[in-house]
Amino acid sequence: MGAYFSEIFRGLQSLAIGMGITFREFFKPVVTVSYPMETLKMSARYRGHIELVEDEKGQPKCVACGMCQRACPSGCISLASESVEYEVEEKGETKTKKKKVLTKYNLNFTTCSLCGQCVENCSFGAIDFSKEYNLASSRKEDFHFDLLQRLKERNS
Amino acid sequence: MSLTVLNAIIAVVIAIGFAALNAAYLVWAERRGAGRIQRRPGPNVNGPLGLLQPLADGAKLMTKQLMIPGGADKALFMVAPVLAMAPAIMSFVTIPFSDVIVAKSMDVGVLMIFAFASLGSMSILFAGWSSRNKYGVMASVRAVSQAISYEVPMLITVITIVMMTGSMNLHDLAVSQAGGFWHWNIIPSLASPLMPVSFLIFFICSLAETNRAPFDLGEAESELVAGFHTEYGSMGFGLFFMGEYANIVIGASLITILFLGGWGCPFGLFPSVFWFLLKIYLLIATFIWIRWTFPRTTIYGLLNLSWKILIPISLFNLLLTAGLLKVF
Amino acid sequence: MSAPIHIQPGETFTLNVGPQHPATHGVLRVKLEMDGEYIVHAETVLGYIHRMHELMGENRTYPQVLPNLSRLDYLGALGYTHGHVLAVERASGIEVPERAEYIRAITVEMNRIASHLFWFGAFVMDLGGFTPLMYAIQDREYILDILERVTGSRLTYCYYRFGGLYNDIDDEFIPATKAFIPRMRESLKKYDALVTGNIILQKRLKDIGPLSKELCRKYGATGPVARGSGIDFDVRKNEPYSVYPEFDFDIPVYHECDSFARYKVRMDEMEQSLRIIEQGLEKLPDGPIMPAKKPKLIKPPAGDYYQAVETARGSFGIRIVSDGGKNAYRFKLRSPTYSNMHLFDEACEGMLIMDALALMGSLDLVIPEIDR
Amino acid sequence: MNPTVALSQAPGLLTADGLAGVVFLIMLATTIIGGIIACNAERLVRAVAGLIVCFIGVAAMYYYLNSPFVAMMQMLIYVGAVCITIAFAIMLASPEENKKHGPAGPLSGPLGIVTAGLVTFGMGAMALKTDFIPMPKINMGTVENIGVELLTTYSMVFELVSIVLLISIIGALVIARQGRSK
Repeated sequence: MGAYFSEIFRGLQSLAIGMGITFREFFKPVVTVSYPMETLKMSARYRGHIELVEDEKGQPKCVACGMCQRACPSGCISLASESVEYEVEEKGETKTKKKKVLTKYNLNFTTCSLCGQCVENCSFGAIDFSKEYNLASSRKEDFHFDLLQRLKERNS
Repeated sequence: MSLTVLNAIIAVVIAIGFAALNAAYLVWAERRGAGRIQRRPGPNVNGPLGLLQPLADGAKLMTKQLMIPGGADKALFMVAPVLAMAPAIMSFVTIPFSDVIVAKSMDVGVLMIFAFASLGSMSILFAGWSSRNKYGVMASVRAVSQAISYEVPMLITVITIVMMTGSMNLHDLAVSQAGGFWHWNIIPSLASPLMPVSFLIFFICSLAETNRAPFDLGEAESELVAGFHTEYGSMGFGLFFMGEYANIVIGASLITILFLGGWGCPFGLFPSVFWFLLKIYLLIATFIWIRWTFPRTTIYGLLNLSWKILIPISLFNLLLTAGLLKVF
Repeated sequence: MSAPIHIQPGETFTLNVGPQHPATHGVLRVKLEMDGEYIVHAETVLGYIHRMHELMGENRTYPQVLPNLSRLDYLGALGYTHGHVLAVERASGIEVPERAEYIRAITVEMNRIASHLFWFGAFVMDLGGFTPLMYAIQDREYILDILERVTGSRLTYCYYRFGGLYNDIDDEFIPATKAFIPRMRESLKKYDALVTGNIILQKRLKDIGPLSKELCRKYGATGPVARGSGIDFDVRKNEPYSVYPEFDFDIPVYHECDSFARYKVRMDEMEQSLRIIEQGLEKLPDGPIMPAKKPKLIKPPAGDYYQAVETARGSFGIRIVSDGGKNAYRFKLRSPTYSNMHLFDEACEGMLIMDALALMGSLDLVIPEIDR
Repeated sequence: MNPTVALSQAPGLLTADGLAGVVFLIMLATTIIGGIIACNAERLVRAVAGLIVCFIGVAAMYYYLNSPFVAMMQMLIYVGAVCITIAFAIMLASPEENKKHGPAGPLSGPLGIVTAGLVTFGMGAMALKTDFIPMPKINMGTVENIGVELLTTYSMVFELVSIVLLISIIGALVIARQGRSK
């Protein structure tokens, strides 16, 4: 009989303690961020999708070596380049040299797993993570990024 | 048309309006309250403080298509939500909000509320059974066995109070406690030393009768998806929802009248309808607070609580009060 | 509670729980044969999100598999990537700088707390209490913020590299973690008062869902599930790896075998993880995070390698059979939840459905990790 | 009793008495429709629903006859207790819902119609022959009056009510056990 009542009493006590905790929480400030109205700043190392990095002249640093393409586990990077002949003056004479110039750099973001191996494997620091996270669309094509185009848009 | 008929119609319309308004805004209050307890804002986009949210919800529910699952018992499927809402509105008719504000003062007011509450459990049974969903059937059986077992201690507690007051009229019950909180039934007196316990039992029972957490076994979403209203959408679901909140208001009103002195002021001054509303909304806030604090009980834990704890104690209280009333 | 009545054939019905059901937390499907509310027979159906991670491990180079491992268990991802890098390092004999190992241990333990916190919330939500989930998520956000600043992502980390780390911790990591530890201890006290002490929760968990020691052994259960049944097994102690021998911590073991024991094991583990993090921050040495000499191309010599780690859910084993090439010849993952879940079929027979789902919650299932 | 005379003396539809008559007819219709549903429903749960409708009609009539206490008790006991017990019994009983096609009982077919006709005729004749006198109101049908009457004059009836409940509970148990041991 004693156990019967003591259990009831302890039960009620535990319920009262629980209610006390939620009562205190009720008066504490709200911790959530009302997302579309206010946003948080992404941390410095936040890994969004990749972007091409430009040099001082506004041209992509990329030399189209293709390391990123080979390192990518998902095969979501595709790039193309063409050889361009250009002239330099070396020791007083004009020489014609060949250089690879990036013509296409596409990222298929639908299969990207944001592992960062492309950035890690780039010896030229030509790609970097963007801080963009507001990516939403109902169309698949919206996630096929033409990074060269995006670079041009950023510069203009 | 005679005046009495007109009066009755006006009373019923006001009752429906009060029930619907309460149902809509209690949903808002519940969501805001839950939000505050969980340290998030809750609905705050539609209108100031999210006050237009119930309208948006209502518009959404009304414009949705009413789906009836294949193989369901159509007639009962349609009747069940109405049966959930109608008794709740009927019960409003006899609740006195103040000395003068009452649609129809009945000598058997307490009985009437319980009589119509029993219809509510039938609606759950029909809803679960007719939607031809295994979750629904299991939930409805649970909800009904719960309703039956909690009606017993609830009625025993009411009998204790009726015995002390000598009336089943809700108006008389409230008037007998007039004049300050020391006259209220919740305060133990010589004839009824266990009244706070009775209050607690009645409070727990009204939580269980209205299918509120921690006794919401009929709609235990982690086990039975949505329980008896799994298959209901649009206004069918809306009526169940409104019925639930209307029942909560009735439960709170009943507690207020039986234990907390109805529309009487705690200090015996200016009895008015505002005191009544204040008391019932405080009680409803407690309901909401409880819901967002505790996990759900099990079905056998629930039945054990009723048959092994609440019923013996309330019976003991009944006998004790009866004996002491004879003595004093 | 177990079924008191002998069940007659032909009196049962089949209840299909899942693949979309609030209690299964993912796309697990359980076919239950029910007699009223009692379960007569249960059959778990897997494969709704099978993604062939093992095959992917066989036709990709070792570094390319790195992101896959964190997709196994999205709640405690670092533990799984830890296992992978340790296995490949063991296979190819790469030395890891001490600093990197310490940072790995600290971040893994933080991830373990995050995982347990989410389990705690989801479990109490299974039992019908919604508010603790919100508090748990709130605490978990602090961990995710700290980890995001270091690793760059919040959930599916790809932070460890063969030989070390992707990048070193930043300046804010140590103060933020030091501030987090007392706050977390405060929260654990709050959970104790709000949830653990609650009579309703105790009634729902104590003596419910017993898993005997034999049953755990039979199905190869590990982690908190086994430790709740009195099996004192933790890979961090029994087969020490990384820098775990340097830390002083206890393995909580409970002998009650019920759902409450499993609950208590995880709650105690959070405290132990906090202790490990505290010691790790104290002992954290300076130095590089990547070895000076690291092979350009990872090509483990031919052989059979196995590495087990203790993740939030139990012992995660990774077996690599190498033929000396760039890809693994065989890439086998032993995921703890897979074994833990198969207890359920046998354990839940004769239980009420709500107790069985409480038992399922106490197993801490993460479905992508079962299906792989 | 000439029905045409009664009709000509009937009150107008929009007077209080007329409306009360309409309400009375609605109650009557509710009771009869409920009874028909209860008897003819193919599904047992629908039969219970019909029974509830019937009981509500009867309760309304009690209320109409100035006896709110009995009306509420009718609701509380018959709808709240008996019907739910019946519904429980149905849920525990064997799950077949097919119509029985076995040999019909002795009171089906032409014999049944004759019996029904005789009963209806007998009741109707009795009702028409009786000279209904409006009785003076004995009391208000309040709780107090009924309580005193129940425990003095009608204590036997009161006990019989509890037997009704007992029978419904035992019936539920019997059906439940049969369903189990099959």
